[in-house]
Amino acid sequence: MEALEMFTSDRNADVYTEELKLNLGPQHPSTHGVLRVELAMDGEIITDSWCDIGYLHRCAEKIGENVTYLQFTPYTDRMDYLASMNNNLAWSLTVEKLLDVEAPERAQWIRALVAELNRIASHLIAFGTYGIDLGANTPFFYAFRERESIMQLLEKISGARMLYNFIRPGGVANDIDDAWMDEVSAFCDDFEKRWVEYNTLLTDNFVFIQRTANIGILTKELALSNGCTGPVLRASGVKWDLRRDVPYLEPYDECEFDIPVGEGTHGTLGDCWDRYWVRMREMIESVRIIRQCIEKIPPGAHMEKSMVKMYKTPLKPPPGEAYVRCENPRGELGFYVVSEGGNSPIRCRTRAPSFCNLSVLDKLLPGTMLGDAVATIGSLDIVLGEVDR
Amino acid sequence: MEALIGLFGELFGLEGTLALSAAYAVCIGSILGFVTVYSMFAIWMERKVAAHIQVRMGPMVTGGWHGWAQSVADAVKLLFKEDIIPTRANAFMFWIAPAVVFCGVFAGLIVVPFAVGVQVVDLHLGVFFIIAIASIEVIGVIIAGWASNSKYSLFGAVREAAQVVSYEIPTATALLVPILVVGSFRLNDFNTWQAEHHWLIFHSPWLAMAALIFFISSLAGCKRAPFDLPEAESELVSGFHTEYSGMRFSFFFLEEYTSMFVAALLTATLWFGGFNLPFVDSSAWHPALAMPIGIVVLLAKTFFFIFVQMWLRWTLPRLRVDQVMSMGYKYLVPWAFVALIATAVWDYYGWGWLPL
Amino acid sequence: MGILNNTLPSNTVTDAVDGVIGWGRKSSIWPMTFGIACCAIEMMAVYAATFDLDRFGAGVPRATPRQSDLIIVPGTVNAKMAVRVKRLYDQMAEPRYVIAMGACVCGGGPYVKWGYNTVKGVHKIIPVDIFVPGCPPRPEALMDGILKLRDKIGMNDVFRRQKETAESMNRSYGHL
Amino acid sequence: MNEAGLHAKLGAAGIDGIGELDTSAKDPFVVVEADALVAVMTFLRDDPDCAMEMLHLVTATEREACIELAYHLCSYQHHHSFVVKVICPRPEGGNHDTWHPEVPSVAGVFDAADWHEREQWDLLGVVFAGHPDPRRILLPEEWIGHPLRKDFVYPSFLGDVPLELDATPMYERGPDWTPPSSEPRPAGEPLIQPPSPPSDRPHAGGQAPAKDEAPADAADTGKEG
Amino acid sequence: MGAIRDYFGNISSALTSTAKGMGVTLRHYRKEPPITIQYPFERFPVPDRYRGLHILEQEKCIDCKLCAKACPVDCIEIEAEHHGRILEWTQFSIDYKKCIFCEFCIPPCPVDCIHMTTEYELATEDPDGMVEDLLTWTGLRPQDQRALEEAAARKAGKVVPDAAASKPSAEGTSAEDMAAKIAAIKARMGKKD
Repeated sequence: MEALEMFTSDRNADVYTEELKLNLGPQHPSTHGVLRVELAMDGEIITDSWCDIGYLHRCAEKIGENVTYLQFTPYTDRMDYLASMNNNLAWSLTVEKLLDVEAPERAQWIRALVAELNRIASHLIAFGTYGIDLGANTPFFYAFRERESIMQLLEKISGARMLYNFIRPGGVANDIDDAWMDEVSAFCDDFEKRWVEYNTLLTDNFVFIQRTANIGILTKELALSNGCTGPVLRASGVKWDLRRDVPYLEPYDECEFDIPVGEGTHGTLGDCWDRYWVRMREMIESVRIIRQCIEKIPPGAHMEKSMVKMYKTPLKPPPGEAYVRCENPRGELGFYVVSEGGNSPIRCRTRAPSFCNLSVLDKLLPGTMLGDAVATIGSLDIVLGEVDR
Repeated sequence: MEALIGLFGELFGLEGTLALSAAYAVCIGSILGFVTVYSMFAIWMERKVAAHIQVRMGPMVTGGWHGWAQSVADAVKLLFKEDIIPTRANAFMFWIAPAVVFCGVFAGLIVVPFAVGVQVVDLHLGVFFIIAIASIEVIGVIIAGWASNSKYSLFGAVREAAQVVSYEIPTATALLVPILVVGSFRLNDFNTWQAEHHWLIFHSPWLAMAALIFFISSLAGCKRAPFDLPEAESELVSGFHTEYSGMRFSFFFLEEYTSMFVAALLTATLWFGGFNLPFVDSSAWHPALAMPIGIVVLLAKTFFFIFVQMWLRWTLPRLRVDQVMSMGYKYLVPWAFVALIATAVWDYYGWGWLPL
Repeated sequence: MGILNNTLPSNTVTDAVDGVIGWGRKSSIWPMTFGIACCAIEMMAVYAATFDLDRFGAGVPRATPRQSDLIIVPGTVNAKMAVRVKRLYDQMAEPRYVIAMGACVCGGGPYVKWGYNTVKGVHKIIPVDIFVPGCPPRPEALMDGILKLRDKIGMNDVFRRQKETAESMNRSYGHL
Repeated sequence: MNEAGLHAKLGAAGIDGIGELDTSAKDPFVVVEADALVAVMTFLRDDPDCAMEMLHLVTATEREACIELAYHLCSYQHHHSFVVKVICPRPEGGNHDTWHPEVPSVAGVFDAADWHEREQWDLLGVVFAGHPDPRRILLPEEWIGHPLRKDFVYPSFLGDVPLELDATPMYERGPDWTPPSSEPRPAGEPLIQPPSPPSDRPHAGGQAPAKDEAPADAADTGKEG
Repeated sequence: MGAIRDYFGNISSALTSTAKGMGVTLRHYRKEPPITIQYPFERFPVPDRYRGLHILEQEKCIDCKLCAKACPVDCIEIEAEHHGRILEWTQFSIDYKKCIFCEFCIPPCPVDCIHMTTEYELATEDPDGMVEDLLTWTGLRPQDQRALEEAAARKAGKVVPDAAASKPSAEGTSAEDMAAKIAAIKARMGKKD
């Protein structure tokens, strides 16, 4: 036995192996921005990983403490720049909560309508870039074609292509008209056809399923404990959506829509395919909400009367604090604002959904292969502007 | 070749070794020129095909008509771009790798019959020669990946080694199937056989299967999607040529497109009638007529398969490295052997499949 | 070397060669796949079907700096990222061009006053050829910048960097 | 269950150092002692009636007299949420260089707290005792100071990366350039003058002059700073 | 048996799904025309509400600096000297290195003199060239200059030689352009509201 042990230990000593440290990012085609992940590799298999963020830290919270409540609205655009309507919405709701103001009814419906449109646009980017991550370039171009239509629609009402600054405390910047809503419903009809095409091209593709099913499995417990929200959490089987459970806008209370939950169709519950598929189905649910919004939108003012003066004199909420959560395309965006009665808050904290969703990455990667790492990062659908703020 | 030697003898009075080397020089020069022009065209074509699949335009401005001069501009730019050799790289190996890669693929074109009599060397072991010489490319890629002193390059090189070596087996086995039917390794014999009988793809279902297997595994050999793991852009930045710039990098480009050409050309020659037209007997034609028609027909078939390769690339996601391996060993290799044995049985009994 | 130091005399031959090289370079600008922030999405929109940068031969995004000619810096560069941006630029092969896209990289943008961490303009880090302000600029505006860069390349001599720039870069980077 | 019910439940748990529920706030909160924090969090997570599965947010807020930590929790089973606060009073003359308040880390209770606590340390200099990985998260390791403190001094360089608006570009520096960060920072004298505090900003109370007002009066409403 | 069924199922689903996907791409290749807008030669219609570069109606502006105060990034620089009701302009510039096109400078204006156009092309080679001067004329307009001089002269009790209309305004053409532009914008704004 002793000889055998000596033999084996000697053999091991002969083979000189070294752990390979691979640096993924910040400039890497598939880190969705400037995420840096340091991977310890054993051949193709990842043994350990360390996330490094902060390459896009833009001092948003410091700025929030120094500009007025209204002036911070365009900065919220620049956090989750793929879903700036939703960010505007969360910030406006926070300021409204501090001020005890409520937006007029029509404004709420407009908000829901544009927020859902932006959700589709955001998920389209997730879909397109996920295709690129997995080596299929064409879905990206199809996704951007539809996204371009949404951007043109939103540009017509807000005046900007990407960072809209449209939803403001007290309502929305401009009213919408019927012609625009007709265009939106035409887009919805077109989009539903395209959606089926996406599924033929990518979702049902054998190679795609092989690459994503059973990869990066996020269990329910891990997701909850790490504070994952949004599609990442729903893909793990938790049926939780703020729009349904804590409706923060009137339309979400009145509209009918389903909440897609991961089912483990092609593998284990909570794998990359589930996360992807939850996002794909959410797009269709958003289309449903948009259709109902167009149908039911009431007439009225698009901006609270008492709030119009905010353009000339800064808002001064009474001392206090407010925490408001909104269902963003990436999860629950929260703004925690502490006011001491001045022109600007003394603390303007953001709960960024991507930040929490990303924190789970280090636990998902070990044991998978390099190609899976790319698939996992893509399936979390992070926006670094929001992670780093 | 012989014709060229004779021509030189007549025109310049060259004889013996001198005539032979002059003829070789002309042949190699013309093939080199052809490869360059072809690659430029193929790159332009790839960009146009990709663009139209993706509902956009592709190159439109350079050169005027639909950006026809785009690849020329690329070549000029790459030619005059700084050539970086990283400080920590092994300079000699780094320098030699693109040459090795390119030579391996380029040499394969020597034995290809483009039309009646248009062939540099009519080797008896033509198919075998192509398979053998194309494998040299792997060595070049490994050298490139190792010499770059970059982890991404190394990953790409090792992936390439594993992938190409594994896919040699199904490629060679699938190639054996038409060889079994025709009974020769010489590429010209396939042309004559298919002119006399029928296209080999219609010979039996097993030959069609072998054609599919050969086409899939040749994709892996060319590092085309969905097997483009060695240069998987979203995983390995640019794979084994991450550190290459300028002209050296363009050699890898040339290599990729040339090996695509060889693979498509082998498919066309071995299964789809070579330079023969379907339903037309061209054997009695005058060589002056048959030669240009043959070249055009063969190139048309080849470009069709190149188009299919591009079409696949812009449709499919990329496989993972272990899935590439399991696809090779679990699916392609067994079925290639099945096709080989079934063809032997099929031909022994002389069954027919289609009324041809 | 004459070419390197840009000291060749101007005559018909060199002018013709310059013309061809300039045409090649301006017609084949391969940008680097490099996204930082919001502007990266508009940059992707430029590559995408509606605007299609490939029409100018610039639609081959290369992931590695060695093979790319153009680095579009799309988004705020902060202190942590600046080192990486400079390194990426150093790794690129000459001739290399830089487009600063967006207000943040042109001069600090909205983060100029309170941004404790942001670099106020990427031209503090690497030499920039074309500035495209806007927050974010429309895809057309970026294409306008790329067209201006094309004109600039087409008009330049064999080596883009003039002698004094080359010398100052030699000084700071120690190689050229 | 509403906040009052949760507070009652928490009070019945027998943990020392739990304060009263502040119901005047928009989101009622309870202030607990720092020592009791981990026990409170564990109780809120594990008690089946509370079942706070998720820690939403860890926020440190710098006020005049204290640094206040707020923990936002929510339950997906019961659809309720709760806010727990810890208050660290400011010692005499405590500034961002000298004073780093310390609270126990709850990263062992909620995994989500890991990154949130790292961020609060990074930006506000709150020490979380027992944190598994107490590094900076957003800013580079060599960063000096905690920028979200009110008395933070804006740096002009990090390493040799210029952060000033009118800095010399890196590639135009002379050969004998040395990074100024090697010098010690003068105490109390910022390298960049920090921007004026919010109340002094011109927007504050800006009044539109009436249209028929003599423009001569408008001349002195010029922009300050 | 399950394993064998999986094996053949994999082969068939791989082939069929690939074929379907190739069908989608082929349909796009053959049927769908490119949607590309060939930018320098053809352009998107920019919506009326687009938030592009600014434009100033200088005659109306009263130098109240409300737009500068509303700006979140402090990119508007205004300097003018007041001579009674007449303004002598030295600066009204927008620094597009900072501007984020948020539109907050538009609503506070009491006289409605600053607007956003649909222009967006700003690319430049000059790092300092991104500051746009919105003034079409600097200093005083000639007639204002004359009025001021007259007033000063009257104060001093001198008789002013009537030299009015001796020089046509040098900025005449650009002022006309400006007026046309502003009329267009006003038409746009009218439609918007």
